[in-house]
Amino acid sequence: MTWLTGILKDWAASDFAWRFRTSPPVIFATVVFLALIFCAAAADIIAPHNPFDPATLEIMDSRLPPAWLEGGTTKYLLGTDEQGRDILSSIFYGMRISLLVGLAAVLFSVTIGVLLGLAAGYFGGWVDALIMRLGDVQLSFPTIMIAFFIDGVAKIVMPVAMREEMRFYVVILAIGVADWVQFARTVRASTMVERRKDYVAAARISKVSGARIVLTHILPNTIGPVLVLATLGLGVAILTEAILSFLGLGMPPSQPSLGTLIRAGNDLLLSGEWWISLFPGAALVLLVLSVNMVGDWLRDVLNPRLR
Amino acid sequence: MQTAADTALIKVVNLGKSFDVSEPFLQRVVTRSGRKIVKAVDDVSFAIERGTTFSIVGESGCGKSTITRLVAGLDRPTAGEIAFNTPNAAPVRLQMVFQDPIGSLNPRWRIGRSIAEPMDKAVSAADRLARVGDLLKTVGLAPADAGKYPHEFSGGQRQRISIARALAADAELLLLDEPTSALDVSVQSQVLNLLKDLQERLGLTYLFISHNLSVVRFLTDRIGVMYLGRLVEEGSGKAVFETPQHPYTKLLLETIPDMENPRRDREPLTGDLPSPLKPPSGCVFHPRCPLAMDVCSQVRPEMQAVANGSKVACHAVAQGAATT
Amino acid sequence: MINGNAAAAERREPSVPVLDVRDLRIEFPIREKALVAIDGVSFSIGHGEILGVVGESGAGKSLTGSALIGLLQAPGHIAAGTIHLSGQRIDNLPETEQRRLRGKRIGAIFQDPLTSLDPLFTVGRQLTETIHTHFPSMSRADAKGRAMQLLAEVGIADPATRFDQYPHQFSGGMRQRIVIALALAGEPELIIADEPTTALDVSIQAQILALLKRLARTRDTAIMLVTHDMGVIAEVADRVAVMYAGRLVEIGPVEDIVRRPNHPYTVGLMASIPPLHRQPERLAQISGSMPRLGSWPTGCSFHPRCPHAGPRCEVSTPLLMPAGATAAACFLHQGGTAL
Amino acid sequence: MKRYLKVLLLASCAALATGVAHANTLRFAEAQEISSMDPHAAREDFTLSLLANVYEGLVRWNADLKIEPALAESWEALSDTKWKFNLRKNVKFHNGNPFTADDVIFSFTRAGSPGSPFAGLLEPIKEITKIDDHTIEMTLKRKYALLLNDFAGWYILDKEFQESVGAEKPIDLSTTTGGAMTTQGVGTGPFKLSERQPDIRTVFVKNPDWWDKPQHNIDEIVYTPITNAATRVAALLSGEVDFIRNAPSQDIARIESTPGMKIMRAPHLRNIFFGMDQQSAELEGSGVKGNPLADVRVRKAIYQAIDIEGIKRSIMRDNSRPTAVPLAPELPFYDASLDERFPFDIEASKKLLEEAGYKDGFTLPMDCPAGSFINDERICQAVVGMIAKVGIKAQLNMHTPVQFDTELPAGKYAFYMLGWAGLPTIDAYNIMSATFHTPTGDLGAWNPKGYSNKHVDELIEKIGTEYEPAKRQEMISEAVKTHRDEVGKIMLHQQFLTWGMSDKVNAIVPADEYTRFWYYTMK
Amino acid sequence: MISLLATRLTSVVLVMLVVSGLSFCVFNFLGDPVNNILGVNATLEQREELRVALGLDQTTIVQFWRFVERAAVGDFGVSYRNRQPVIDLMLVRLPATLELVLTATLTALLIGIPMGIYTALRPKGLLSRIVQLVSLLGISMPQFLIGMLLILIFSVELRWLSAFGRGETVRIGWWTTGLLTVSGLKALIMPTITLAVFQISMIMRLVRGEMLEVFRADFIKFARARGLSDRAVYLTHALRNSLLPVITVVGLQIGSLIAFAIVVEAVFQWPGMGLLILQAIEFADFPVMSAYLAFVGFSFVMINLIVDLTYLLVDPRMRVK
Repeated sequence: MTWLTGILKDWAASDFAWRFRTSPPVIFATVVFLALIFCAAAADIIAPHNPFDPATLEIMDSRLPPAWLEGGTTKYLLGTDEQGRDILSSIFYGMRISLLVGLAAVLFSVTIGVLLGLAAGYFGGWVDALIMRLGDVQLSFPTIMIAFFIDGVAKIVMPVAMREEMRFYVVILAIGVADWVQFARTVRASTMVERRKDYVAAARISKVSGARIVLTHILPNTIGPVLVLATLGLGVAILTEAILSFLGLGMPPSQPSLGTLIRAGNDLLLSGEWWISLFPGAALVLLVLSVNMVGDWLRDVLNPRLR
Repeated sequence: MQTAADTALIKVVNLGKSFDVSEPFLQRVVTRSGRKIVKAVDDVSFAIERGTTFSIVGESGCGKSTITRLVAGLDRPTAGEIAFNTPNAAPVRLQMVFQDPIGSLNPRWRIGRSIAEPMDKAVSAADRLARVGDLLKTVGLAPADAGKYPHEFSGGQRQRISIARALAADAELLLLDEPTSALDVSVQSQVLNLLKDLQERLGLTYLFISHNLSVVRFLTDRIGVMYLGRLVEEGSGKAVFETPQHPYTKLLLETIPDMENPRRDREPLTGDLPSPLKPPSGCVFHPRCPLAMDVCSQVRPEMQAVANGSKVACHAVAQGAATT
Repeated sequence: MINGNAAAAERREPSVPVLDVRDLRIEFPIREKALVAIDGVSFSIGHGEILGVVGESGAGKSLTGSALIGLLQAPGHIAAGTIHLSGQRIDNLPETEQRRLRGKRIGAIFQDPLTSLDPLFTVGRQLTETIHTHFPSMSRADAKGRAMQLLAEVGIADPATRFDQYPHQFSGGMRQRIVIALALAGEPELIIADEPTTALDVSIQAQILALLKRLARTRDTAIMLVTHDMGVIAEVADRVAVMYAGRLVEIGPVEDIVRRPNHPYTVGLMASIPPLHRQPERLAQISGSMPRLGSWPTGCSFHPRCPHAGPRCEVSTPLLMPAGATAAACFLHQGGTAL
Repeated sequence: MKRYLKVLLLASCAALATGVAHANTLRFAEAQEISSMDPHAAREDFTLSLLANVYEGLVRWNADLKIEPALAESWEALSDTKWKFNLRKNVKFHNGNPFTADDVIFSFTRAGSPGSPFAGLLEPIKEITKIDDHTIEMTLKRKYALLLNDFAGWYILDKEFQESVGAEKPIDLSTTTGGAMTTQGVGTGPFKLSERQPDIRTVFVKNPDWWDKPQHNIDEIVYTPITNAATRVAALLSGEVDFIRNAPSQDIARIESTPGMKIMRAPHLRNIFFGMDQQSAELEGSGVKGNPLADVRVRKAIYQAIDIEGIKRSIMRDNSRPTAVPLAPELPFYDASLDERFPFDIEASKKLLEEAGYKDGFTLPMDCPAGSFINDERICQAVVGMIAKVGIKAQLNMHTPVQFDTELPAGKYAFYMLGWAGLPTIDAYNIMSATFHTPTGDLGAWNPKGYSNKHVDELIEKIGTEYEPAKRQEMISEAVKTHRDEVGKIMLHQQFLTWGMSDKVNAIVPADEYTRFWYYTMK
Repeated sequence: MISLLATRLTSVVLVMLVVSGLSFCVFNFLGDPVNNILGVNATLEQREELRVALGLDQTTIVQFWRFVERAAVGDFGVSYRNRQPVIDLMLVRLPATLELVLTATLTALLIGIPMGIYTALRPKGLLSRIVQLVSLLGISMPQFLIGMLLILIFSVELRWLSAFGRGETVRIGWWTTGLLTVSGLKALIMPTITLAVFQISMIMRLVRGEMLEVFRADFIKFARARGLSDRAVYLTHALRNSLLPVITVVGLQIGSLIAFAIVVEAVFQWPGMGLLILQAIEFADFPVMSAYLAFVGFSFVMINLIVDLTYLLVDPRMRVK
């Protein structure tokens, strides 16, 4: 265990940790973000109900207001929706879907982007030209538009039985595909910088293979900015998913994300049953806000250009 | 009698390297411009004796770094050849030490790993560790330093680590690309002394690149002076420094601040370096040359041996030699 | 029409140096503590004099220059000491007053001519803008004439054409000339040149140094030349100040510093420069390297590397004391011993 | 304030010009868009309900849903298969053309042409011959009981106009000219089209030359489609529109409690039910062998697992009436004695499943439209939860109405929600022939792979040809009872119409959901 | 400059090729015009006849060429849903979306840039911190949520602003504008705010970031050393240099505004192209989808071209070869 305490001590003494300790908003955002992740990940355990096990739903418990309002019950802290689903539990589960979709989409675009960026940056020449022109074309369509099209078209052309099941993957694909360019560009830029660095030349002189150089030397040195971008990208991906779901193109009601919950509750906005859409809405904003705050801070701290 | 070139470890003959810096195809069509070729290295020949130091000096853009990259095999020459004189024509074991002490080590690798990188893959992990320790001691660092990261070292120490890495593969030829120009003077002398010691102890051969003439003077056996991709003078260190022949060499030596003679007033070399894209015709130095004659702008001078044993590419020197 | 030399001459009072720095101390509050980056630095520069400030990177020489023009990067600040410009105290002036000094009475030249000029404006525009700032009453035509004159003075051929060109259309050496012209626009008494030739090729470097030397002589301007290159110092400086770890360790006329250095650091520094006309077997060397800011040793910061260091050096800091024509901060020269 | 001023100003101007007050503009919003001004292009209830104000048929439904003469003044049956119609004289189309027998024959050819959605409706007619300009004779292929009912939904167009814009056929997508009817149309009705920007704004103005005596006082109707329910309600609440059809159930209370707003209610002809694939040998994706839905016990088990009162209370907010039969009480031949549901009984349901051999349940692919019926999505979700309690795992797929309406008849769904009102015929025959009958030819189009009973099929065909009401009643009751007892559909409820409007509007709310503006008045 | 235009031209050609390829695929393969025209019940012969009539019996290359030929003159066929030429539908919707997008862009620039400058100049000020926090919220809130809240407050509770539509419009040629009537301008307020909030935050953060970076540039330090006033240093030199990258991003943002307009149009029932495409997706109206794709691609290419030309104006380094 001594090595662990050693690492922790090193970390605690580092500039990074110091800057973290001295920014209360970031600490707060990190705590909120971790708490939300925990709620989402442990939804099965900590959610008071499982709103997506249809067998447990009581339609007679529908549309109950939050516990502190008249008619509310502590059984459902944030109230219930029209199906009698506990809003609090719905938020936990919905956040899980939102986070999963966001993370998977970002992972997808990071993977594609990093691979293409490494290839473009290291090999240069026509490989580079091809990939970058492809990126230009891709950038000619706003992210949300690409997601929109992939999603909309998939909804139309997929066989009936597969539609709902494949939604999750289609949404991930739709959001992920659109976003690879920024990662590819970043990785390409830093690859081109790293490629010209002397340690790469030293490795080449020592007859280290190209693939090995890319993977062991260049990749680790390009991943920093990618991580920052990915953090900020996570916020965008979650938002994009919410927008798609709100327009009815994202996650279906059977696997509702926060966006789907808001969409369902949107119709009830005027009826006085505001908690059905506003609580998931607040959860969404809180989630994205905390992600963005942490990402922002990471960028400020890790971006050597801004130091 | 054996000539120098026969025993030389490395022989560079008529070496040339051109870069295509043309605009994209479409643009060339639109502007009706042709391809643009930069001759970074143009018809350069020299040889390095085993166990000696050959230096190339010149200002930025003269092509000296390109030569090291060509010798190192990082780039392919577009003309001429580089021949190594090794037993059984085995590939020469060469390594390189770079100018920038920050960029020459992977910042995310412990230095032990960087030093071990050039080692034979067959060597066992334990042996590698031991060898890394030895190398660190050789360059004046502690074996325990192997576990540290580059940012924990000063610039001078990092250059020592680079040297240790270069030695790790039992290199016989070291390419030294301005290894001390980023260092402070007090540290520079440490590294220079180390390089000299190592050469004596291990019989290393150095190809040394620098713009700093006094550093070159300390380390070198022979010197080549380059200007705009061409070698203009080549000779022993003593000959070049004490009896420079080419007007460029003379002026270059003239511009160097002289520590032993402070506060002197001198007439600096006028004009800017010409663009390598449009090198002057004939002798590339003629627009700035105080001795320029008509022939200089038309005929390219060839390297010719002169009295002090150097070779010089200059019409004026050749004529002077002929008339005297 | 303003005659720069005449204006400078009017301000001139022979007994008062152009720049007088006393016990300058610069601190950087970082995290919980304040790092002392410069401590106890005192020197002065007279009219037409070039003071070379030399030292390894991190010794604090550029920081001193920044402090003089009032452009210390926050959170750095002058914590103690005084700066007098031609007898007027300037370190405690409010920011607006300081700004009036900058460019007008103290010019500055920075290391990299490629990045010192705003790429989006013509050279002429940047020149006239500076001239107008310092001489608000000057007419446009006069300002343009003045700008042309400055360009010609720093050796730019064909100023009329060059006036309307952008920085990227100039070579590195030419840009540094323009930077110098900009520094001269306000007719300053003092120019702070921070590594003005480091980014240039040797042949161009010599041209710029010659230009600076000429300006000091013809305009009677005081120049503080900050550099790490002893060669540059030897070439142009009248006097030399050697800095090590935030302190001035030795100051004196260039011949003395180069030929007869007193402080062990200066001695080592001079000896470690490879000579041009000989090929010695070995170079003298100072072991170790300069400590980083924040981990400076107690006492004389040079003591860990000093061949003459004694116990006293570890605890107390030597002050700058005259030693012949120069002054050195070393116990060896304060009539005592290192012990 | 400003608005009133403007209205006042407009009114006074108009009064000066014509001497008649032109002041009443009815601003109307609904989720859907009028799909086309061509009344023969789509058999889609919403479009037809609006076009009823522009076009007229030979007969029409009055405010009480009784047939009354419209473009035909009178008619008589010459035989079982031959009818004579006397057409109304002095009727003018909106473009001034007189209405004649040629227009009727043209409209018959047009709407009855192959590919037209109305071809099925007019299928019983063999030919129409012109006797004179205002008399026609109609020959039927066979005895057919619902001719007049069907005619109420078949609108007459001006031959000359249609030919002049090149719209002789209902739909022709291969040429751009087919779009002529998207933005224009000429009928004989009480209102005429004055402006049309698809998806943005459609304006109808009063037809001053209408043959009938107007009971309305509306001068202009501005229709705006607003898809988003909340936005639509917000528009009503903020006074930007005067009238929305189908106020969402959740917003009814709010509208009613808003001063100056009201809700007008009426039962709807539409009954909602689940249709089932009872023909396939295997139920794909069910995880069990065979087709559980083919077993009447399973269908009844699902039926009894549904807490219909819970749906009524929680989702419909009491704006529904649970039903046992697909016929609404407002339809002729409704038999109240049959309208008795199997009770909601989880235990009985479980027992039935056990008997059928599905003790451990199975997976049920479930397909629902999102936006076709009131609260369709929510009801389906609730049902998923309810049948989960007896062990049936439903896999819910939601579809856009368009997708749903093409995929359902194609037999792509196994268990689906559907609602049927029997429009435009307004008769049990329409419901039964479309959703009870074994799919054959034009019949049973909305019952793919569904309920099939030879005897019921025969009954339905007879109902179509029987003129005698008592006999029809008997056959209808028998068919409905058989269908109910065999759980041909899992019936849910009859939905209620809840129209939200400003107090200024006095509307009628007919059970067929048609907006018959010629009965509306405004204060 | 020529080099820039040449690469841009290559890019334009490439983008338009890919775009037309995509929209051709949507039109031809997803759309299956035959099925959509004749419906599922048509006979084989009818289908074959129509295939020939539509040229679907030709090779894909020929079909693609014809598609491009027709697309070039704006002929994207007839909407399945509205039975009108797609181009007419698009032209009717175009003004609404463009007016919305342009007012949102202007709003974003007019608010975002000054806020960015302010927060860069006073990074530690209280107001700066508040603005930054709010801007973080601005990029963390989905538009539909903002729109919903605005409607709830300003339409339903306060009854100040219209919850839907463009208000009264004035027709100038084929262009209908809402900018000339009071109700049209009022109707613009909420959609514009909804659409602009994200962009304001983006631009503010961008300007701030770029300015802080430019502040570190040597030429700023040198400008201060020359004695220039803060005004000249910050608002002439720093700002102009910071705005270069902002131009690029604003160009990209206008493009994504067209996309985000879909959301806003859905919430406010704004009769623009976004609503059209939403309905097209719902109704599987492939000709409209294909035309919309082409439109967005084309707009982006044009915006990029304008951005490049702006660069030529602003950055002298681009002008001289």
